[in-house]
Amino acid sequence: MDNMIEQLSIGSVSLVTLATAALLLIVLVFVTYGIYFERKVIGWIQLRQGPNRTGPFGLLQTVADVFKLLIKEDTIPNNADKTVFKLGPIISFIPAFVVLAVIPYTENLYFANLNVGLLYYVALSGISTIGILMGGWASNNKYALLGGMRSVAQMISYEIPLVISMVGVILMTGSLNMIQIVEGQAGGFWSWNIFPQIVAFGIFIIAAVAELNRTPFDLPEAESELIAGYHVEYSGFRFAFYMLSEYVYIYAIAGLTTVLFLGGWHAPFAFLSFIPGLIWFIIKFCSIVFFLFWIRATMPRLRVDHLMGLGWKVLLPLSLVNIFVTAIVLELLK
Amino acid sequence: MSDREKEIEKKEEKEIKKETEKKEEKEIKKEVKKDTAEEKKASSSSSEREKDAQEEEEAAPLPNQDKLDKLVALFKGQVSEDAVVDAYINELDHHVPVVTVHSDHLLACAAILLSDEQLKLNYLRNVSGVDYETHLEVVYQFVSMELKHHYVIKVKTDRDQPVVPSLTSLWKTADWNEREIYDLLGITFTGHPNMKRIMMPDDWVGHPLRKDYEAADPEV
Amino acid sequence: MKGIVKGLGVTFKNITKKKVTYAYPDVPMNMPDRFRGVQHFEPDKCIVCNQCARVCPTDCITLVGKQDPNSEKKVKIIDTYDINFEICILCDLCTEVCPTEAIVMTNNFELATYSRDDLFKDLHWLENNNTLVRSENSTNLQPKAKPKPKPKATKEEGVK
Amino acid sequence: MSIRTEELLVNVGPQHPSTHGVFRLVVKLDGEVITEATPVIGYLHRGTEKLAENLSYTQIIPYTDRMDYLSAMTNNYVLCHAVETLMKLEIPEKAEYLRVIVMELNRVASHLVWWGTYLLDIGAMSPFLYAFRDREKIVELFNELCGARLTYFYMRVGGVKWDAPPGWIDKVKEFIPYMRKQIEEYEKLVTGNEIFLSRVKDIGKYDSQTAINYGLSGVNLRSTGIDWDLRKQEPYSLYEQFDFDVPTSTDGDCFARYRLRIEEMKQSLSIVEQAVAQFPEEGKIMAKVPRVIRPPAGEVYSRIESPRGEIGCHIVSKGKAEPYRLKFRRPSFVNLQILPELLIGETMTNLVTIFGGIDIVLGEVDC
Repeated sequence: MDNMIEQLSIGSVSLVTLATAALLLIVLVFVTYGIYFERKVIGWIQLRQGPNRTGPFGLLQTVADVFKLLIKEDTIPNNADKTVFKLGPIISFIPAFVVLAVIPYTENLYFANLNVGLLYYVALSGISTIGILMGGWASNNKYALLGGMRSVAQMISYEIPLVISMVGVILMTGSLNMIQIVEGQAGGFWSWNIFPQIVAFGIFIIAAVAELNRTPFDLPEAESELIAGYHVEYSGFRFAFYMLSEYVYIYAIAGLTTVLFLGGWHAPFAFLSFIPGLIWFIIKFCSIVFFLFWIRATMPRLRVDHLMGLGWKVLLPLSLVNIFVTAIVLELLK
Repeated sequence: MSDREKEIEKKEEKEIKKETEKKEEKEIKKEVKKDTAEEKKASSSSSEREKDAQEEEEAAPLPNQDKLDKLVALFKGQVSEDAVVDAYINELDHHVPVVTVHSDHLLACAAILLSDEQLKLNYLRNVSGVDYETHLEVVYQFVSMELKHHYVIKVKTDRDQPVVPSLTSLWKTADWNEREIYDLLGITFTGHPNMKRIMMPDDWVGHPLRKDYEAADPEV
Repeated sequence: MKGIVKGLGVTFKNITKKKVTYAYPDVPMNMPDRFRGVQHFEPDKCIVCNQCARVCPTDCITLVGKQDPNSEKKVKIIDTYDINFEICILCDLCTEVCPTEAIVMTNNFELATYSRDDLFKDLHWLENNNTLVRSENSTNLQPKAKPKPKPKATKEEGVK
Repeated sequence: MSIRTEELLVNVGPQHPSTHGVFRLVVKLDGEVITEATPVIGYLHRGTEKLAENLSYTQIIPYTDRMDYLSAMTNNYVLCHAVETLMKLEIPEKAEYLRVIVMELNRVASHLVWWGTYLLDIGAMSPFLYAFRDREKIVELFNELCGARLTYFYMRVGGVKWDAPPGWIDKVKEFIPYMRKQIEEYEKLVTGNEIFLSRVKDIGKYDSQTAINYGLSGVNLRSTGIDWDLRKQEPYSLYEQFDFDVPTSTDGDCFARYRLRIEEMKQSLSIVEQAVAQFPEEGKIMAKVPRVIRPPAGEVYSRIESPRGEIGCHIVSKGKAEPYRLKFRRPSFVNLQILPELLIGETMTNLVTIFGGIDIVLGEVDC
């Protein structure tokens, strides 16, 4: 006990706190400009300008939006379950931030080097579902309830193929540690996991989009059927929390995809490695984010039963087969 | 300037006076008729309309008269002698045969319309209700998609206790149309599965399309 | 999958296409000449014939005439002329029937306001609303130019 | 152990993004499956038919604009056509050409709105904006022609109000190939999309007997294999002169209706193309009509093919300047009746698909 206190000197505590604050800030900036970027990209695709009124090129649009949300009146429906209603957004928001800790940006830039980093990510991100269900249930609104139910069904169904598709990658690296996973992909783009694990990559992307509740899997908040789904009764900063956690998850998933399949901070060619690893990470990260926005602008929404069918009947068997094949091939190559 | 104004004012007075107006209109009508007739003659195309017009002038039997006679005979023969109240050809509307049926026999007659091999009026295109102040009337427009002919059936009903049998069992089209007529004209359709107001609120007083309807709030 | 990829191609191509949005409040919209906007009214031309008020499908025009003080004959001039733009449907019928083109259409359409009362436009407002008048009528807009109503305007051309 | 379950009563509408207006649907849900659906309408009832009894025929026309506000031209036409039939008016050829051109362009515009909003219902956002971009071109053409973008009030009893402005016909000519190219792009974007197909195929199926029994018209009827288009069956205006097909399908599902509407747009473009090619430069646009329109006493039911189906106008005239009774047969109103039957046993998601597939305009349903 005494030892530990000695180790946690004032200096190191404040360093950790500062670093955490910096990460939070980076994530918030990402979320702000992620939303801006999404609106711009979808605007361009739809032959519009996107936000361009607030600040130069509309850069302050999201800032203004968030500010508006924060100063809005905090309303709770009369018949809502007030405690649960208040707890919902928090529970879905916290894990979204916590999972970011294990994502390595370069070999030196990371927050926690956990041996079970992947497991940690998967375990915590599942908690957000509870927050969504709580919000949907506590609102005492039929649409919200339907949205919450759909959300749970969807998240649980897609968590499984998501995790199982990662197993292939774990088998190849032999580690759950994210940094080691990236190290295992060093040396040109041909050694990235995306190529040997192309099936897993496909499953992972589909399941990830479903986990994010984004088009074409945005059933929990399908505005043409359920108005806004689970957050129909939320406004003000509580709504902002749900919104934030959704975008923080985009950040997390994009980071995770980069780490697992796209070789993290490694350059695709050896002669390009003079460019710092962080830049490569950001480029890969951004293309994933762009891809998410792009499919949102193109796709119609899936139906609930199709969604379930796809998850259980297609993705799950496929990801299981992928594990077997990977294991066999690895065994043969040994 | 003032002369012109006077002219216009006079015109206004004229318009208000009905008799003069009618005269004026008749004159214009004559002009129009002449013109159209001339134009028709001038144009080489001999449209069917022209033929019709000529036939009318010659007082020859109207087109569709045979259809009408057959239908009346059918109703009288198969339903009842007094099923048909009135029957005529509506010359203005493409000589469509119109049969006014007694409301007691409407359902039986309608069944014949649907089942008869010569008629096969399987498509009910429109139902409208009319308030004639002396009585109410429901007008059914039928068409056969197979045989491509058009018939009109009318039913008259009392104004104070308007009751007409519902055709919902034969044509589902009638459902909302009858509800609308009930709502706006107050005709009750017996046998309708859901005889409720459709346009106006459920607690609305009166039936707006009646000629003697007075709005509760004239401003609205 | 093929269909999805094709669709993605279409949306991707559109990113660089020219944007089609209008910069509306910053750049005013130019409506074509025939556009039916808010009417312009010229009291001098009005002969209080009441035709516009009668032809209006929504009864949104109210007008009152008075005896012309400069004339000894029974000539009326306009006293008040109001259009209620809460219910006006900008159908063009009033300008169509007007024998002297006292009421004409303009291309102005910006009626939005904070209060319903502001939508009640009187004679002076309508008189001052004299920009962008439809070109077939604007020839008569020159000050003091005598109105040249078509001689038969009231007889047959009521409905053009 | 048994779990107590309860049916959920959900009010879809009157304010709901997918009801396309103020339409209310009271559905009973067992989980996500609909066990009962009751449509409630009348929120937009303005009493057009009652108002018309005190208005002259010319004054009624602007009211018809506001019924089916997506295709005001056909509404204008059906009223004018009814009065013209009563009065036995001969319409100048040029006016008829203009009418056909605007009606068919309006059909394209209306189907574009349907296409965009339908895809929006199904969850795709971009098609909506693409459709409106192209509809805008048609609307601009109309704006130039008659001075309004939505409520055209273009037709009058006996003809049309305006002649085509100089250069207008050329603009229409330019528009046709452009629109054809756009439709190709639409098909690329949506028609092949597997997610879209899984949403619309075999959804909302009914057979031809049901369709006829419910009095469906337009695409809703033709999707069951019945070749019934009033432009062919009971030709009005100049439609006999033009060469066009009436696309039909025997599937009777939402995808069939989708395909037919796309096909109809192509056919309409071809009609416009022919009409523009034959367009007479000279000629009157107005028949000789008395100043006060007083049709003779009598009764007429005129019907034409609107984008949504058979729109009809039943006039009872007593020889006065105002109609004694005016009744509109609104295709949306009649087509909507089949909705409750189609919805039983479907999920919430299919509700949107089926409802959107019928293509209604609330202004017309309530009238």
